[in-house]
Amino acid sequence: MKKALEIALGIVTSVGGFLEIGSITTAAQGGASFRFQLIWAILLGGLCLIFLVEQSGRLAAVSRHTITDAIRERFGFNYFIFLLIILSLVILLVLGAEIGGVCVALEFITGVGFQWWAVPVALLIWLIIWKGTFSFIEDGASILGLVTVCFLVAAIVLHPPWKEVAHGALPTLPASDKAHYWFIVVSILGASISPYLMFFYSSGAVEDKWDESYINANRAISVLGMSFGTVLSVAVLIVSALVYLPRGIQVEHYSQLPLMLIDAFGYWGFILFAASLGIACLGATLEITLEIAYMVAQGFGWNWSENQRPREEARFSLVYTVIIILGALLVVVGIDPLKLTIFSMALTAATLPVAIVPFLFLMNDEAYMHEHRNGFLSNAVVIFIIGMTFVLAVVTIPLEIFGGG
Amino acid sequence: MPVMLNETERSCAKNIRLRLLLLILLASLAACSSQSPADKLHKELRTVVSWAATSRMVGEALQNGKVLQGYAARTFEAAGRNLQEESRTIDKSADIPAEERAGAQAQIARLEQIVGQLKSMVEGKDNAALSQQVEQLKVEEQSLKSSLRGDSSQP
Amino acid sequence: MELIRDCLDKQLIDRNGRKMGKADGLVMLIEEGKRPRVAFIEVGGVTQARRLHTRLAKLVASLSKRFKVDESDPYRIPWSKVVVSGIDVTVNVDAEETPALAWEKWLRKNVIGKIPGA
Amino acid sequence: MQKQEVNLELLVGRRVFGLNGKSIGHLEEIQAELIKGECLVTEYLVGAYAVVERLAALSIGRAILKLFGATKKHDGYRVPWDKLDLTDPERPRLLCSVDELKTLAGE
Repeated sequence: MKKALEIALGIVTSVGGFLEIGSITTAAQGGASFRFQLIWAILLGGLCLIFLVEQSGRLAAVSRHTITDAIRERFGFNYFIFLLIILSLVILLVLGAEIGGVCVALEFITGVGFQWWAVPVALLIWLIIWKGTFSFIEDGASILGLVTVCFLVAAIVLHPPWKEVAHGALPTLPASDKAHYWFIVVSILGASISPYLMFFYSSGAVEDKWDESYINANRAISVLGMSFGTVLSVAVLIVSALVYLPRGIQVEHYSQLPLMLIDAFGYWGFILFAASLGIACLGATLEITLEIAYMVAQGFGWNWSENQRPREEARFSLVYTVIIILGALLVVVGIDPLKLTIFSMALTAATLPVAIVPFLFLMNDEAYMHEHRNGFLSNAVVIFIIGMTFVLAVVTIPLEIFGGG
Repeated sequence: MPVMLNETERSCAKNIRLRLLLLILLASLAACSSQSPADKLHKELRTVVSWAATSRMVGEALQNGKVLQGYAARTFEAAGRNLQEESRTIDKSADIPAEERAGAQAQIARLEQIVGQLKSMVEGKDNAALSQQVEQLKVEEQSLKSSLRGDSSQP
Repeated sequence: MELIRDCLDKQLIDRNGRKMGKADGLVMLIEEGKRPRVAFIEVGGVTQARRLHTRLAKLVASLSKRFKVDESDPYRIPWSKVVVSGIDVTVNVDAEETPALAWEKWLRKNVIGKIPGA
Repeated sequence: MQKQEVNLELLVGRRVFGLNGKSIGHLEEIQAELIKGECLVTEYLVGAYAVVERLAALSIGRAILKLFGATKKHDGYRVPWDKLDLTDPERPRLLCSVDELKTLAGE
């Protein structure tokens, strides 16, 4: 019975923790500019994420080591430092965008500028991590995150032409604005295949003390959890296509976002959007802050766990404290959260190979995986993803210039 | 054993192919983004329409109490700021014919004026004046959209 | 046993099961006419920095001297205390007593420990 | 009796030079055995093949390397411990000719 409960909890947390400012903004932009044409990009991103999350969980369950542990232990200190520097910088920008998301949600409700909220929000995040345990943070934030299901309800309430929606699941080329089209595809993929999600998932599996018996649970959680999450992203795109496109509104400023749910739920739509954005971004902020600290601690072999008191892991606690301060600084300085989001999603897409290539070796490593090594299908998918991420890495910068957000 | 190119020959062949691929990629991206003046004006006007439509949507939502006043005030402010920016960018792009630029800037100025009005009415309870401004905004928006559809091939 | 694959960079675990860093370096001793043997496992910032660049190593060494936190960086664990098992390396020491946790203890006392609710 | 210390993490990756001064590949792994509690080195593995060994990716690693045509003319060497001169750890040198060495591919 305990395992069934854990599976349910795992799925719930994946759904609740899926949407954040990156997936909401890129899906909203996709819908507002190209109606349903970009649904395929969200589905492709979701599919890749399912495979990578399942593998991260399997590695953690079988070897009791996280992805970052294995990367340091197998590829050596130099590659680990290279990965740490690149990923931490990119993920720190994403953290700034997420903290910006929480502050912007507070601005919608209170009318007080988002910059003023940066410090109180940072303090709140720090307090939750300082006092909370892993399960309290992971389960608490994600269960609250279920409010984001309102996007799915809104999409249904607005009666989209389902046939045309289904047609959007097939990749098609746009008539005009090609550069902008492909730039949004890149940012959607960057938003869905987010390294911090996979790494955090593997750290979570170790924190929850998974072992070989969790392999099927891991598969159920990653497949069902991520699929429902992807459905929510598609729902955001559908709502945006039905609300913004007919009015000719292009999503270019965060203040345009809360209008999304007004057609469906009126005043409560406005409040629901602010609540969804705030809670989803808060959950993401907690995950990202912990993940960067996990990466540092795991790479250097320190004692790390959110379930221990800060005293027992002083370096780990110091790292996440510094990270929250840096993330909050990005918002205090007044960088536009929407522009920071788009930029950080594109940058994530451009740096994916660094995080994905190790999967190919680690998942076939006998010492770590014993008999649970990747099958042919998983390996084929990882090789496809690596190929795709190299293409993404090459095209993202030029696309940013020509088709920028 | 097929004749093996030695290490250096094979790697420099690979380099040439790589550089060629990159060149083609950059050229194709550049091609599809070179904008003629008409396209550039069209793109700027689409942003202007986007902000006009945003302001109208917020105005209507404010009338029916569907948004909070603080949010509405801030959004009108952002709309005003961005409309000014658009006006400046159009002013700076010399390759657009002068009278088209002037026409566009005049339209933007009218929009800015209405949005300014709306911002000042957010606190006031004068719903009649509010809906009158929203109507005016709708008229301006329609004229902009029709001029956009008129002179452009794109949908 | 393959030293790089099975020992270098592996997770070090002390006798109480507590993590105490990764095997940052392996010191091999060469003596005339005898087979070379791995004498120590090195742990510490200087060893890590030296793997990146020698100048960086000097910088880290001078820094840790000025802070007088980690006097004996790098800390050398004699091979006799080491057991390589699976993907981890267990070390027959009590981590708290070793310099490997010098920075951890310094931070615990002077920084983190001072914050309420630590 | 002069004692010398060598840091293996710095030795790994260095080019190994044959008697004729030409590089025969990179030093990628050091094999050792435990005898009476001591960890005694048996041989050094040199060449691209050894990298695959270290990555322990076995089938996938070898397939990838072949895919990218990285199999150089030879697959890597086993250098017995007494056949490698490490007086200068930055430039390890062979003390015997290359063809005396067993290759890795034979496994």
